[in-house]
Amino acid sequence: MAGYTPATSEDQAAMMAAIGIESIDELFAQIPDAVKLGRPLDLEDGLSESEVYKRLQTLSSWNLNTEEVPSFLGAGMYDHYVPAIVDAITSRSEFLTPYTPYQPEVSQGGLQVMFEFQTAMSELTGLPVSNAGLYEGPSAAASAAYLAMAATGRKGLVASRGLHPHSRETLATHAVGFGATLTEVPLADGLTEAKALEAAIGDDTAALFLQNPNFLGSVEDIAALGEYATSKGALLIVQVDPMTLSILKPPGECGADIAYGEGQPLGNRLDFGGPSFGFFCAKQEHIRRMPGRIAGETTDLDGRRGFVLTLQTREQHIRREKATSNICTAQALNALGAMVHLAWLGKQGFVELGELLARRTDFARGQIASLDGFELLHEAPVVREFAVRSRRPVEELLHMAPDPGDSAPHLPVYPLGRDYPEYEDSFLVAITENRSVEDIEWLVHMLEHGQAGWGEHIHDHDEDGNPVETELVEASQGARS
Amino acid sequence: MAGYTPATSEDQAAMMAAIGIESIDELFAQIPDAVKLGRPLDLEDGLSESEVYKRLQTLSSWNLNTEEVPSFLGAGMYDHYVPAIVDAITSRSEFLTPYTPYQPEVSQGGLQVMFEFQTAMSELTGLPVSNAGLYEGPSAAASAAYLAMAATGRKGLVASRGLHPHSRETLATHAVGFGATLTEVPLADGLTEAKALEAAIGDDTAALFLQNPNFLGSVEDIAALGEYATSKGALLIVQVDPMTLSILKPPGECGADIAYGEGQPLGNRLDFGGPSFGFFCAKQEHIRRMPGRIAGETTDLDGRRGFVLTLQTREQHIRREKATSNICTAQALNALGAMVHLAWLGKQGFVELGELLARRTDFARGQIASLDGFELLHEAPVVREFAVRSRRPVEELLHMAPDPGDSAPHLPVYPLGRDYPEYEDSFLVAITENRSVEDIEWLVHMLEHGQAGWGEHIHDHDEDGNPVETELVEASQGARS
Amino acid sequence: MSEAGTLTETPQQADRAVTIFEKSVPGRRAVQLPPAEVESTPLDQLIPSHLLRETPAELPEVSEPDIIRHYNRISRRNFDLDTGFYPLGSCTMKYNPRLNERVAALPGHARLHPATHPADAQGALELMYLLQESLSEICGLPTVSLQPSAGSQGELAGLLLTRAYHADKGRNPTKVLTPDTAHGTNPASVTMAGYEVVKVATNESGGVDMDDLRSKISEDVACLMLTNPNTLGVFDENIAEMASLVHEAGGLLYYDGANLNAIMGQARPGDMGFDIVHVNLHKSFSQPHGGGGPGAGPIAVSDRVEPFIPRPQVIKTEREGWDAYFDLDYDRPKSVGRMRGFQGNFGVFVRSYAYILSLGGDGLAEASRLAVLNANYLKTRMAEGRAGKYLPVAFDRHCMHEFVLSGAPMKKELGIKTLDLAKRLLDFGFHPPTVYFPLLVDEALMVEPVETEAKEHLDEFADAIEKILEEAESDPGIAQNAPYTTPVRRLDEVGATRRPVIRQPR
Amino acid sequence: MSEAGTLTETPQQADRAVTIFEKSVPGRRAVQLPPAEVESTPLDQLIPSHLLRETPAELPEVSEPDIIRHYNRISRRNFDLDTGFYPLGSCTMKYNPRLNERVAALPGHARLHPATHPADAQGALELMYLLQESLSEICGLPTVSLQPSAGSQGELAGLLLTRAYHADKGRNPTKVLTPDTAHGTNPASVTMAGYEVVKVATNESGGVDMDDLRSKISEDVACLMLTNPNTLGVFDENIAEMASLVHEAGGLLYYDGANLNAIMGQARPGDMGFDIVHVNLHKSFSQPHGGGGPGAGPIAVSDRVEPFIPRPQVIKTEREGWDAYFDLDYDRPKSVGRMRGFQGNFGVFVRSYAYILSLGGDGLAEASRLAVLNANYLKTRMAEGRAGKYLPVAFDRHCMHEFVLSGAPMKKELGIKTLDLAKRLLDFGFHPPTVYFPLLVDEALMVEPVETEAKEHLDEFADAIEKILEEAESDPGIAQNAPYTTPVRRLDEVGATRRPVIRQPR
Ligand SMILES: Cc1ncc(COP(=O)(O)O)c(C=O)c1O
Ligand SMILES: Cc1ncc(COP(=O)(O)O)c(C=O)c1O
Repeated sequence: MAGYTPATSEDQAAMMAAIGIESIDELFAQIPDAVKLGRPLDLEDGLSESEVYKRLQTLSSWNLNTEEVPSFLGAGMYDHYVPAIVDAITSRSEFLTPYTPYQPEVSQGGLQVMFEFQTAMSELTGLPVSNAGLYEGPSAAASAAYLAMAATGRKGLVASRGLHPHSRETLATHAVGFGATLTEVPLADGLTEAKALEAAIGDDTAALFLQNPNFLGSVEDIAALGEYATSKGALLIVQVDPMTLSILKPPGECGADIAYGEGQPLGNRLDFGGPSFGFFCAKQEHIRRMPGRIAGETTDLDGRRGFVLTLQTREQHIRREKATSNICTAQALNALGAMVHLAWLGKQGFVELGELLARRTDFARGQIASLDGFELLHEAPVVREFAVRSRRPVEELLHMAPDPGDSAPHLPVYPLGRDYPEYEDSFLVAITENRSVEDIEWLVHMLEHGQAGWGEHIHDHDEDGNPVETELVEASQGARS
Repeated sequence: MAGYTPATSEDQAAMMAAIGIESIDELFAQIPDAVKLGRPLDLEDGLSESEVYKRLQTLSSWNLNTEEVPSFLGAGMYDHYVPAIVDAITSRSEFLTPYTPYQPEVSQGGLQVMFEFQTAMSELTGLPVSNAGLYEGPSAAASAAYLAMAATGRKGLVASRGLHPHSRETLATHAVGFGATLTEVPLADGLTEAKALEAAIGDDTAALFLQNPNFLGSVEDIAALGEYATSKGALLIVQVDPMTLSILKPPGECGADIAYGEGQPLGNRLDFGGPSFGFFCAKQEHIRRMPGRIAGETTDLDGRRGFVLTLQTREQHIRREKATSNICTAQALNALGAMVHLAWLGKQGFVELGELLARRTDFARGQIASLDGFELLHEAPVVREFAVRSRRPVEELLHMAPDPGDSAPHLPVYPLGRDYPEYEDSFLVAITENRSVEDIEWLVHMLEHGQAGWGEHIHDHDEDGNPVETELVEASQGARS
Repeated sequence: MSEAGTLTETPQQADRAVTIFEKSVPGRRAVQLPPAEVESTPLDQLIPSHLLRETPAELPEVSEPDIIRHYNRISRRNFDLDTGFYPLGSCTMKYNPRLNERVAALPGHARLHPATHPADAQGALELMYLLQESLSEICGLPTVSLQPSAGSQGELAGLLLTRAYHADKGRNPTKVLTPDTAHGTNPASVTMAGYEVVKVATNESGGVDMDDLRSKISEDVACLMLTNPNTLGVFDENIAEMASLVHEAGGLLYYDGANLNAIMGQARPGDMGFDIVHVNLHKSFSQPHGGGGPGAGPIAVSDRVEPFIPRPQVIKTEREGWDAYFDLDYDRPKSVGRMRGFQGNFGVFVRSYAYILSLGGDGLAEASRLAVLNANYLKTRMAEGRAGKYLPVAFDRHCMHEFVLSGAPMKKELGIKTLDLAKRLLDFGFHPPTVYFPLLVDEALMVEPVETEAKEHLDEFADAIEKILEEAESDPGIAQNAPYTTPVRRLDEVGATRRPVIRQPR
Repeated sequence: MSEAGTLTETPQQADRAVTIFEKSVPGRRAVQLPPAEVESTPLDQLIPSHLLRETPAELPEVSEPDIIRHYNRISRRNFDLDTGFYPLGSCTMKYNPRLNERVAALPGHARLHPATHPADAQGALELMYLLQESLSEICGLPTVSLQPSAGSQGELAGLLLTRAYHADKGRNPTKVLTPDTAHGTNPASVTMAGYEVVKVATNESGGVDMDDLRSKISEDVACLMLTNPNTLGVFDENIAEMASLVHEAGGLLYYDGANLNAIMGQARPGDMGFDIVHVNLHKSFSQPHGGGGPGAGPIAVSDRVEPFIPRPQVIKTEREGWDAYFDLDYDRPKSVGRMRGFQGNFGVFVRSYAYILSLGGDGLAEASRLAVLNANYLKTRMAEGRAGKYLPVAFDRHCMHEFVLSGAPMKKELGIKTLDLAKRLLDFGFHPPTVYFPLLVDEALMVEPVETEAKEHLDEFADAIEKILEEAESDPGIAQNAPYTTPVRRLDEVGATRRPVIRQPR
């Protein structure tokens, strides 16, 4: 057992004497015997720090991480470069170990970060109100629906099929609790079908959910798509990839009531999907219906500037069953990572990064579109992700071995089949600044091999076994000088 | 170029205007044209952070590190487990980025650490005086020689051949500058030869250098060996492995005037040999001849306890050519790592670790000694490292492939041939708490294979190529459950 | 800064808050991006210009050294767990081992994409599976879903499972019973799950009032949500009876596991009859609180609830050529669906699994025993001297891992409120306990000292309380105007709400 | 702590120093070791008992939470570069990029044993080779040895090379010339190399007095050690002449590269005629200073000195089956031998090489230009107002990367010494410049603002000086008794030396 507990046997004896007990068991007497465990937990005994490290290091080595192989996986989480200062700052005890800033006099660091974060997200989305963060993207969709229902008194939710499948599924899960109905609007040529959309909206529509760029990577015309819904009194809610807000028109300028999204691309590592954070911005009129924490500026009794958690009457600890959300512990540290990353990118760098993504993506898209056996799933404009259709079945294409029984790794692109049976023959390719042109060329090369069935081409290059892995390693590590 | 410099072009213009210049070039006018470079440096242009990371990550992946393969390398630096709190503490800006505590009022953190470190090293060595650290082990030997010459007014240095070859070579390098002579005393049966030692000591002997455990891992009888030297007025100087001071009699109880050593085993990662730190402890009478920084306790003008750099009149910035050492920047951060590690081990854990090392080492030694083709180079008692003689030439034994032309990795043990031509057929094996019994069994197995020439045995286990690497990986990662 | 040698404010007070946006200087920058390496096509040739942003977001323009200075400096305006005692009740502010941060940062964890093919993420899936198994054993319930992002999401998930469970039986009860001591997230979650909250009263020994409970149980009750030990730090001895009452009426039992730290290895919610449990990995299982997250709120459930758990679920399967193959199971037809994206807060799972491995079964049990010992010791200390007089314990019996004091006598006799006491504690270098919760106790002060605190710290805390009360006897103004030494003093919260300034003006 | 609402001392002042040893409680512990897994043979059966320790070392007995609290807490008693402006002259306190920490921590670097077979350490050896090549280009000298551990060890190495060079020619000169402005390590190193120090005077513009130099040059001079720009921040224009004078007399030229930050990409010591240069990687090349190390002091040398450099040396060779093979060359018969163990401070090399890659040739040149611009700007600001009156610059000309002020008028007219000014600066949140060095300047204040500092910080610093001098005009006592707001106030250094307490008593 690790040395995290300081009580020596003398300490324990002294404490027991003070309490007036002979054994710690007496304190547990209030637990009826019938429900006492009465045996040790069936878990291993505690290990030393070096053993735990070794065991988890070993487990981790069985995962194919993005340092080992260039990954083109996206679908809402992206392998951006997280600058070293993010770790340096988020790992400080002062940020890492306190809880929610209930005592503002000794929490000014965390509260100021929230205030700065709110400012940054408000800038990105073009909406005046931001909270200090939610859990992550899809559950923020549920929060938005809850707000919309309360704001409109209506129960209908309409969502584009271009909305992230996880968001749609999360909405559906929550809709049961909210007593809401969820209607889906189909896609055509990679974009939300405007006609079908209008048809789906009715007098009981609380909100229209769009995503930009949508799940297939396409840039939607949010303003045009949203107009009808808002004219019918529904809220326009847009899920956005924050990184693309560097160059795309912000939802606040497209008539959106609410913009939310998955924050991972900003300063958060992939972590197999979490923890990251969700962000949530809205028009001024929704400020007292916002979910989550909000920091506000104020002054102390000597007149010094300071920050506090504000508008707390929305929250569960005050309002209980009438709260605007049940959220309590959220993702403050992850939001800090985002704020540091955004400060590091800065006003200019953020735009440059958006441009870089758009251009490299255009390059990659062009390269892959020209390959035999591949074609674009749609021609809509994209920023950093696009969909490709393959002649060869996707699962075979991606499993980098001639025989499906081999334990070869899989080409890291996102197959669409599970989420969109109608696009079972397609996959998504995502680009970040970490994916160099050399990496893209490697992908092109691998796709060519894959289309050809992995077999022969590979043996052209190497004759003594396991050649794909060799190529993987080479590609990820660069040629030896 | 990275964003480490904040001056915008407006800033630059404003600064130039204030100075009264039109171009920064004017400031460089004081450099005669004849010595101006007049061309760009022939280095690449600056890279982005992600590119630098990728490039160095790639380079680093070409090194066989101790997480990939169990390493039995020692020879003064050991793969101990460095607890995570060491990194957490040493990476704090407050410790990482200041310089030497010249302004004690704002350096109490660093100064207190030095004071604590001095206490810990004094405890380990059993000597009352410790400095705050030197560069590393072997150069501390030179510092000790300099002190001894000043203290005795003599010029002869005598060193056991059991003293680390790097220390002996460093002493020899410095002896030229010091105007000293260096005499070596041979080993017999793994221990310093007492007779030869007495013969080597004369009236001009300033110091006798011993090492414990010596380079072959043997525990020497320092008190017995040192007696004659001290009776002749020489200083007894002992290089020690600080980890073994958990169980070995401290040099201060063996009559040593000075104990110094390489500090890496305490809280410092391997780092391919540095940075680590050297420690240096001495008897009270040598306090004003000590090299390096020393922190002392004092009070401030309101009576608060505080710490300062003390006895500075020994140092170069005060005494210049009469200083007791030329050291300035040393290894404060590394000494902090050691202090944290020692606090983590604590009074009990430190002893337990020493015992664990001795017992596991005894086990490994026994296992290897019983293998065909191997025998112990000596039978002297050891703590954590021992020497083995091999029938098969060592370079062939360690190169884990049947053919010397193959680019297979090498078995991580330390061949003695370069440092001790007389032990060309031998190598050292070092044990730490990171080397489990499973690792030791792997080593035994590998040595068996190696002795057999790597060929057949291996093909017994695996028929489709590169089998040694497979085994390496398995051994380092544990069997898949 | 001092004027002429006298201190008027502390250095931190003198250093007024300036935001990173206010430090912006046009043209400054930190990032250098890699070259695009491709043609510089004008953006509007790639994306129609009416869909493009016209003016850039006003992000800060600062250099990298400025960034690190800014955040390091403001970080020191936080009190944190590594600074001192943090007995925030209901929050289990236990030590956050740095080992856990180390293993979470391994590239095989940190740089693993959530959509990686399961065959290429076996280590991660196995880790999740092992954590599921461990939590299952600790909770005494057969199945664990790791998906929920925090306690409150675990609650909502649990209530949606409850709904699905009843619906599957063709039932549609509308009420959820919760004691009046419940944490605010409980009723909020109940509403979000479309249920109606029905409060149950607390009896004189701090447990559920059984008569009141009995009177409220009916076929229309979907479940009883309970925290046990509850927020008063009291273990409800009637738990078995409650369980059978609720079960008999067709309802489920939900266990809010925020207080699991009291009973690990001692008793298990499953054995008490609960059907659904959420566990706060950021409480009992040492995930750092991060200034308000991240955390995770896995749920453990009984067999009858199992069909409804969120998907995907990590499962262990057999596959040719593999010792064992771990997979994500989406094929769960009765599942409530997703509570969130991907597989949950994996980084939190790594830390908590490392913690479980470090402590082991024996260590977890010991941790709970010491948490309870510490709480009872501090409670004993608080019964002495002035604290005993002005701050009586709300329910005078052995407590579990925490206890609640009432500041009502203090307020009445000394004129200082619990809030004043809390603020004055800041000057003594302590984080105050939770205040004004549970609502049931007048001027409540909820103290949870956790097992990672040494006896000295408990004594120092008790001494500080004594000192503050002593001060207050002669001058209540001291506490009423506290704190004095913090980076800022008491803040105008009312003003902040009235005229909300929640972002930097442009 | 405040008594009744008035501040008597700052929170940090109130928090008196307690060592980790004083926090020890018998029986406490942090570590749990892995099981030995082998027989528990009594120790004295393995090692004779008279060689064993009788009583354990009195290390602290503390829990892990106590350790992190202790060191976090005392860390905040340091002023650091990430807290604020740190214009410590001669120390080049430039920003320490965290990228460098990240790459140094990669397991391929951090967990690489120094005795790893070169074939299994090709990445590390190549990195060292590339750093050698880069420093060679920056210094304008063909060969680089990375071995020395810091500047002073570089100096000693250089002087031992000088000795070996002369010996190889059958010469045995005994003197080393150093200007009176030289850093203390220079004369100390000279003595340790067995040479005699001969001081050379400084002329009225801050350079070497050429007449004095000429008078001291002889066959008995082994070398001239020079810092250029020197510690006054002045570039010596006569460098070419000096070089030829010394070379003609058979001597070598040694360049103390502590001030290289002024001239990277502008001029190169090799081109100035120097034979040996040491470079402080912890100054110009961004290695963090660590509270007094680690650093590294590689040396670059001319061809005539090359045969004598320390061994082993990293070399690039050809080998069948390898694109290039990097090796450690021990076969250097004329080498002076080793200055230290293994291959040098590799972790520092990684950081500095990352820095060089990040800035590139263009960025290094720009860094020097901006360092010089910053220094001249701050010098200009210091010539204004009261600073101009009381703190004149020692040599009034454009400076390079730093400049030296004299506090003599301030002392005379205001009665406050440079030390007082420095201490009062602490109250304003600045680390003071280097004080009382170089010795040549009365009441010296040596200011090096570095390129990573923004103009605002320079202005704030100048304003603070102005404010302090203004205060002192009306009340010199303020500065004389400063600081007031630091964790401790002025310390009794004399007492500390007189009765040294240099370890915790048992
Ligand atoms: C008793 C209780 N229940 C529920 C919660 C909610 O958990 P979370 O903050 O993780 O959502 C908390 C803690 O905040 C709690 O103390
Ligand atoms: C001019 C000068 N020379 C030499 C040194 C010595 O360098 P180091 O401290 O690395 O030994 C320093 C710095 O301390 C210096 O400023």
